[in-house]
Amino acid sequence: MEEFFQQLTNGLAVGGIYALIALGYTMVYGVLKLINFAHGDLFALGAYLGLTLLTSLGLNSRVGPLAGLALLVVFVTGLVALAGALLERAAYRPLRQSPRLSAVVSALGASIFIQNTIMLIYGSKIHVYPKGILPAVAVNIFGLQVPLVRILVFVVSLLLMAALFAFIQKTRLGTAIRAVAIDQDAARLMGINVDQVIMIVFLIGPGLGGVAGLLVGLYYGQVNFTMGWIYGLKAFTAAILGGIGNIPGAMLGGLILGVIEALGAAYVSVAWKDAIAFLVLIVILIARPKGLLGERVADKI
Amino acid sequence: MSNLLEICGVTKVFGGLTAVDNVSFDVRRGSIVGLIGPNGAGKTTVFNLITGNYRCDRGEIVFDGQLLSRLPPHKIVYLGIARTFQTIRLFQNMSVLENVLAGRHCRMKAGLLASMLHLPSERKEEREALKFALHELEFVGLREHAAQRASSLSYGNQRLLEIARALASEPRLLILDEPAGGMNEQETEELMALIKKLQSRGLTIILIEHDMNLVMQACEHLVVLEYGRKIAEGPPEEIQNNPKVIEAYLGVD
Amino acid sequence: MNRRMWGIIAFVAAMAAVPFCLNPYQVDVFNNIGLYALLALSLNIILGDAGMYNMGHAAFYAVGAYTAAFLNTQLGIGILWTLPISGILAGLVGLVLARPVIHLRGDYLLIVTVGVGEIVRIALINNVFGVTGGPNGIFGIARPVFFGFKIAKPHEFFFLIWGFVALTVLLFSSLKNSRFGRALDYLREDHVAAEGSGIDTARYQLLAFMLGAAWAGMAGCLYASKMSIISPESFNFWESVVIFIIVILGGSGNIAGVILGAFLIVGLPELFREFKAFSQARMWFFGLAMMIMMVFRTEGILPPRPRVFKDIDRNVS
Amino acid sequence: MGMKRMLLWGCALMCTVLGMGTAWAAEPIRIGLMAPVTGAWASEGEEMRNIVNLLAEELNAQGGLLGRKIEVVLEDDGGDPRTASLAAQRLATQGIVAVVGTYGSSVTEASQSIYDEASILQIATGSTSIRLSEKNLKYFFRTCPRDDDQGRVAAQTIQKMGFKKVAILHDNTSYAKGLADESQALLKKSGIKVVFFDALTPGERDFTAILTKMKSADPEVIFFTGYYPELGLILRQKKEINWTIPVVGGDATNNPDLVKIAGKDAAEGYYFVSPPIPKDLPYEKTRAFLKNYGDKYNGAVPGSIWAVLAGDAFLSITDAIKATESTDVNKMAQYLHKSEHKTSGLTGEIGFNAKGDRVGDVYRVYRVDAAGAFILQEQ
Repeated sequence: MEEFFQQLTNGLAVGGIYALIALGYTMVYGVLKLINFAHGDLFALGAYLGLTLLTSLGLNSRVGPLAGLALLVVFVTGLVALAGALLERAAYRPLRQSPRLSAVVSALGASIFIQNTIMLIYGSKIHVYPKGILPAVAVNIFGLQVPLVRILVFVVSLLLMAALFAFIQKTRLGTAIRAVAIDQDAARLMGINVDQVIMIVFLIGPGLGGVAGLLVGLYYGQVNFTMGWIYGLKAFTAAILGGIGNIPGAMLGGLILGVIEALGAAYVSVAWKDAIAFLVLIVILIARPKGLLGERVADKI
Repeated sequence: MSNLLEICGVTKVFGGLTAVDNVSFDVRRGSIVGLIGPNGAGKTTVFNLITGNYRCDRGEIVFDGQLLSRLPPHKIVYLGIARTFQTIRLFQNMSVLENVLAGRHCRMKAGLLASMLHLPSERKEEREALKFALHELEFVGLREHAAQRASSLSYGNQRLLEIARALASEPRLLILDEPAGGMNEQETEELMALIKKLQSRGLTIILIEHDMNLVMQACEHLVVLEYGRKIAEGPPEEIQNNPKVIEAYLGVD
Repeated sequence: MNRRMWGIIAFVAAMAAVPFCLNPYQVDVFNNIGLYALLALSLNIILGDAGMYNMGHAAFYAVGAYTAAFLNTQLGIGILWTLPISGILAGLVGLVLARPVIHLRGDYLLIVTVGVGEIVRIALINNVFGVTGGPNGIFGIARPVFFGFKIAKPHEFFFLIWGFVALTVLLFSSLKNSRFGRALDYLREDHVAAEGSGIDTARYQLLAFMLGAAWAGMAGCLYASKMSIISPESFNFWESVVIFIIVILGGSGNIAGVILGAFLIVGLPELFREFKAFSQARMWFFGLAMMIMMVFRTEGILPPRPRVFKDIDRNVS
Repeated sequence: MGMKRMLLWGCALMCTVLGMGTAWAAEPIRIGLMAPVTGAWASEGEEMRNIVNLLAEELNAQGGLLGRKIEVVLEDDGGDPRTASLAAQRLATQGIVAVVGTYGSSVTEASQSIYDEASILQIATGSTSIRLSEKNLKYFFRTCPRDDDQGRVAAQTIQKMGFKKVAILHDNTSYAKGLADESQALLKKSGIKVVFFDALTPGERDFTAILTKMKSADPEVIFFTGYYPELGLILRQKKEINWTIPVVGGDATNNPDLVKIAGKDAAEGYYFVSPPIPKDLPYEKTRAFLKNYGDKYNGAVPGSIWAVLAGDAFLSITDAIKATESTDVNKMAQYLHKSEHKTSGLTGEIGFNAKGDRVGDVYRVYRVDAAGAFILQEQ
């Protein structure tokens, strides 16, 4: 039983990271109906930018650990958000009126481009984050040893999800985003600046991805230029599982995916865990074709 | 059997809303029946139940002695019921002729292998389908537009094209959902003539229409719906004077 | 004879000259292009014609390749004889896998196919049923023998592969102009209207999926015979993505476009080999080029052209 | 532009550019080098290239071979089988007499039959998979040991340490799975229980689920046969949950970056089996070469033993050319197959058996100390 709960916490911790990346994924999708395959690579970009700020620029040693961490988060979020907005302007906006899959291929091109930009700048070797920025202590929860950082990652994901949800549901800008998500033309007629709203979404989504990259870098301590691809695919899976376009769905999907992987590894086979995760996804989609929290709409005829 | 279609106690619920509530009516062979009622009365839903796009929650629909209830739409077309759509649903990026060929599809046989190899039987069938499709285009008056893209047609002609597509499947029952929607007066006149011509070809027709002039002149039998319920049924002149119908229409308009 | 016909003749003539003018390496590049063209043509049936998002096509490619390899190495069946069996088995696998998920729309189908691709790959790595050889794969696949003529060298494979491409183009283009091809067009354009016009959309989706999977399986058989060793890493997610890109970038739904896409996506990176200074940045340029091409040719480089019915009257009489 | 014309145009362009590769004069003796210069193993490939180029330079400075210069022709195999088969086709058209390479077993395998059919002598450098030399290929050799050698040494090491229950973790790559299978069989034979045998997914970051599962199987030692990036994370995450079990690994973890990823405290006490790392090679000749290497490449030291083995492959080829005074592939192969022949290489004396495998014991045991250095253990 203890092993079960240990695996559950393992799964939730991994799932928290998937969820964090999935939030940005689902947000962009919700508004543009675009699978942004470059999202994972923006996430990797965040991890690398954090590395540069920490090592080459020595951000941490200059302003002290806590302020350093805060600045780090701000800088990384800002820079990746900027990269996201640039990407939207250059590679996605010209394709907004064209067949949907054209934008997907453009996104795949962007993914390769960003990944190789990172490789050309930083090289293909694995890079290592400096140690000791996050405290390496474990806390005892009901008899389980859980590293504090895992709890931190989990809480950060939860808080960001809640903040994002509140932002979308409660603010004026959030309402505009929802309006654009439902019908761009109608939103335009209502006086909403659609381009601007999409730009904002492309600041928030990749920005969140950047934070996730930073967290992964800080926590696991190791980055390489292909890391975005694996995490991106997991996040996309999580977003679909929860019902793509749905913010609490992305969170739920991420956590469930993490838990399925951990339990699959524990009770079936580690080597088969990804296959098990996909199998569960397929079964869920057969039962609920729009994901767990996706709304069911009857075809209008 | 003089009835081609029998609708018995059909009910359809969406979420909590009962869109069609225990509706029954019969359609006589060779007749033109009008389904009327204010917006949101459930007329199109009844059509979608007949054509198999929706499934009845209760009740049944019998076409020429065969129960339609759980059949998918394409099977129902195959049995001899063809439809047009309220919001025009043509294959906009394809030619007018190809649109009509879509209706011809279910009367053709060529399978995957025959199609790949262009077997002689397939070529013959294609030629005949083409001939048939052109004939139907001629019939609705779109013959000279055959090679154009469907999206380039005028609104009224798009409605006619939908009818031609439906006719290509050689239906016995034709279901027209607001065929005069978006047509000008002259076009509506021509449509009326076309509908009469269809009847003389032996087709049975059900139509939804808001143009009361057309309804009263074309239909010999009317069914009136309001809030999903049938409130009246009978020949046009009788319906015209039915107090419940008058109230329903005045209450909305 | 119109320009289109002249173009096709010129292309075929140029291709026929390839094995006689180029060295084995260059011919092998063309062989790779041919294999990808086959894969992309098969995916085009599913993605371009029927409009079903499939990003797990490598799964069927793998099923075909492993079927051929297994039958050849274990039962000693000549590799070319396994071609139809590979196709049939891959088609059946496609049918069985697609059956429960075919009703999913757009991106949901996309992730499911990604999942199917990954499940197949993981099963191969884990030596499922003890027949796939695990991460090592299957090796020692015999060279194909064609009417007593052993095919081993690149220029010999060239005729086998491109011959099969030519056959595929002939079959698929006549399929396009038939009842079957039109049915796929209808259901891609408007699912509801197609069903309402009397087309069994679910059946055609399944048939298209099966046909595409079967053809990918046959491409897998050719791949196995060419490489003489196959392993799971050759059928990973990236492989599916590349095939997907070829179809969309070349011109989804257009046979010539898809073949052009294979030339660009498989051939261009090889050209970069010549410029050793750039070898590190090869993929960087590739990604950039993909974005630029999509932005400037939003419907692919050669989008499909509408069918022409110019001589309607002649056809009828 | 009509679409067919565009197709044609692209085709013509491709033919022209591809054709440029063939216009060469055939004056010097050309030796091919197939290495992963791009892709996941790019750092291996770069060191292979540097070492082979330097050796060729040194040889040419002494006047070359048979009065001719040596020219190294590099092709990138990208660390992937399909690219490798193209690279091999390409090398085969460039008039090479022999080829050095390459690193990964499946990559080498994709090229084997191409070289064999083209009658080109191939000496692989990092491809340890057993079956490569079990195909009776006349012209195939390798300077690296085989997985069964490594499995034997690893099993012996675990046995000597006195452990009775082992958890084996691999990563489902051809190499790691082979080593894991090999060791498992040997360990079982010597009465040691294998209580856990499974594979992680390369490229992932979180291995806590695996560690938790492994822990509940209660092993006394973990034997990991995969690569260093994953092992670094495993060591680190193992420390985080305060699990102090010893870990033994295979030669793919032999990389200085391992300590950087794991952290010195987590890496301390880790054992691995590997051919000696370059700096521990006890030969005068090797020290001199490593000094020249440092002089030429800004003070760098080759970190990978596999790259040094590429140097040995080159030396074996040039030795065969010198001894047989010809570039005839059959003569060269015959010479290398002879058991009394010994080439003096960077990793000691190099000889091959009838299968083309290197003879002699190569594997050593290393331990990571508190400072993160790899310390050669006494045998």
